[in-house]
Amino acid sequence: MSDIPEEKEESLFDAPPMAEQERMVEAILFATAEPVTTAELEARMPHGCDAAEALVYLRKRYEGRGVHVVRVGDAWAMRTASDLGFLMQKETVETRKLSRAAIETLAIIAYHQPVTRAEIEEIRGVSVSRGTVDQLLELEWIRFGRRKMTPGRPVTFVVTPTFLDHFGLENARDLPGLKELRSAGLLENRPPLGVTVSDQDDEDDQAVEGQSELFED
Amino acid sequence: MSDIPEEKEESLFDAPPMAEQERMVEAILFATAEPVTTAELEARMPHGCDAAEALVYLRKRYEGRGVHVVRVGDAWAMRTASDLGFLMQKETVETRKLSRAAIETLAIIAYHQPVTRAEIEEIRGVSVSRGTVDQLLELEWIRFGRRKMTPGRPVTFVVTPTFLDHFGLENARDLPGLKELRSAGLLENRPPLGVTVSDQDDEDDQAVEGQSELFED
Amino acid sequence: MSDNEFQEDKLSVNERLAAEALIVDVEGFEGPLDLLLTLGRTQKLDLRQISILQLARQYLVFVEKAKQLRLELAADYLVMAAWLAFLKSRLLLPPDPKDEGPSGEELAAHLAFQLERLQAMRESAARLMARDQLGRDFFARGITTDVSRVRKVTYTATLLDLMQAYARIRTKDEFRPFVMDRDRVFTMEQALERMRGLIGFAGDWADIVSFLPEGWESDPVKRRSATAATFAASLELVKEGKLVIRQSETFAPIQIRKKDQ
Repeated sequence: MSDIPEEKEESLFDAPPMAEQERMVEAILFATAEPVTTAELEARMPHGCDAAEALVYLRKRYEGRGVHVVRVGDAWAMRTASDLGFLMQKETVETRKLSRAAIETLAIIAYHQPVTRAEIEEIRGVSVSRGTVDQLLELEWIRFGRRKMTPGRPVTFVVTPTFLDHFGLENARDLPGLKELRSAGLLENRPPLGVTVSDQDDEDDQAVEGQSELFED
Repeated sequence: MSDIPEEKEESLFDAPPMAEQERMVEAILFATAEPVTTAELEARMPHGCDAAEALVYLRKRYEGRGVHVVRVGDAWAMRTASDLGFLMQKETVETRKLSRAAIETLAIIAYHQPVTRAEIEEIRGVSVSRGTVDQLLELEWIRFGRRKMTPGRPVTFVVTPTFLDHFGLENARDLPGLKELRSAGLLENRPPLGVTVSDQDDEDDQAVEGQSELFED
Repeated sequence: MSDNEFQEDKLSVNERLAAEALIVDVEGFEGPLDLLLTLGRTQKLDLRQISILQLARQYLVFVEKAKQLRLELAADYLVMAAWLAFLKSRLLLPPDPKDEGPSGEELAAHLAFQLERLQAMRESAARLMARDQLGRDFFARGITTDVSRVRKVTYTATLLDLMQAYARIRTKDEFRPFVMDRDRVFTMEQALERMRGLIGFAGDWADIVSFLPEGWESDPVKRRSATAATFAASLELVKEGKLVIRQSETFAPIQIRKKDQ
């Protein structure tokens, strides 16, 4: 491109006022993951902007604030003030996905509570490791419920308000049943040959029954 | 823990001055992409801080800037001013285009929540495909709400804070045109005609207006 | 629908063109209400003042035309057509004092309400999508790793994970993609072997059902499997030139006979 049309453009469209340029630099630095050079800033801003000058004003504006405009090499970035680092400790909490064993155990407790360890094992078809239960207890997503009035009086597990809070539920009864999961597309597999529709309904009823015990009181 | 040591602590270490609290809120909100509730803010700040008050000052400070302090449900976040979106082409994430059915279903859930699948189908006049609900659940724009106290106790759908955040809404009451729709009676759940009288009575109880829960206060 | 032709004649050229355009687009409609709404718009009226009677006529004309053009209309459309025909008769005939159901006017008012509500939701959806959106018009912080000091591991899961896990457990018995229930499946190979032994006796036309293996006739699941396998095996034998197969009409018994050599 030759210089002539650009000059013409410059005279036609003046660069935005400096206050506006400052806002632009502020928004770009905020939203961009990497530090940004003044050249990159100007490439993204309207023609005729002076990013370096805008940066001077912006830096001044953030002086003494909780957030600073800092220079990183020949680029610029926004960072939290270093004296407030102690507030960021929670930010570095590393969240990991629950293991499949743990999420399945949790799901069974949520849908069938109050439920004993033996019952969980029967539903999952495998034994439940101590670590899995301990992890769920530690997360405060499950707690011990009342003992079952069956031989051995085994302890039961129930879900906690922390659990409801984490999963955005008002109560465990709001969990959708199998039929609803299926109609929401969360259950892709279809019943195979030999499973009649009435079998299916039985299963749904069971899930609801497990819950009703708990909530009747 | 008894109350006494806490009181002692409070008298020994006064809460930081409000200007300092404002810096702290600024740093935390700045460093966190997700909205943060005032409760979470205060849990991270020194004892005795008033995050709500600090937020009032902070919001004012960012008025008209390139970055704003916005409310999302009962949480707060920093977001770039939307008039500067044109600067951000580089940051824009290509989102999967929603189908017309998905967009309409989303709008119906937002305006009529809590709403059952049958009610959505009644409004649209066609059945809701599993893929549509699945997609909205995956985007975390909708979630299961509490069950309706009607025969069959169907699950309901409601919109999430992620939905509010995405569309820049403080809460579901700010949906565009909500008041007009309500006063025009278009959020009413009128039962279809031709049902028997006893059914009608049952359904009248259910004919609460959409969004009623939100307006209880 | 005796007044259809009369109705068609009354349509102006523009209306007729619009109706034809609609028919071409029939698959673009999301159900009968959507179609009614589009037809209603051609009345160029406020939805509150729409003539339901006229709308019902337009709809019925539309469905009739679609039938003439042999377009496949989903059952929903035909159900709505039947309902609108009923509504039309209610609106045109004097009310029967013995009839307790809702009056034609009430039914029409409800339909008008449904249309207005759908229209309102459409507009709301459009307004919602026109709003500034996160990640398109306004943006969250680009990085959130300013500080990294204390590392604490916590575990998380979403409601979706939870529900999917439960669904997985409760359906694990049904979800066995590679394990077929062999004892209830009659394979084509088995059927073919059986048929090869039997076709020598099939000199005359015989119902394919009579070739089902013993003990597979009563249980519906087993019968389905055996029938499918026997049919497939028959086709295979026809291909090999050993059998002739025939069926007089749809759903009539399928008959086979040994091919004359």
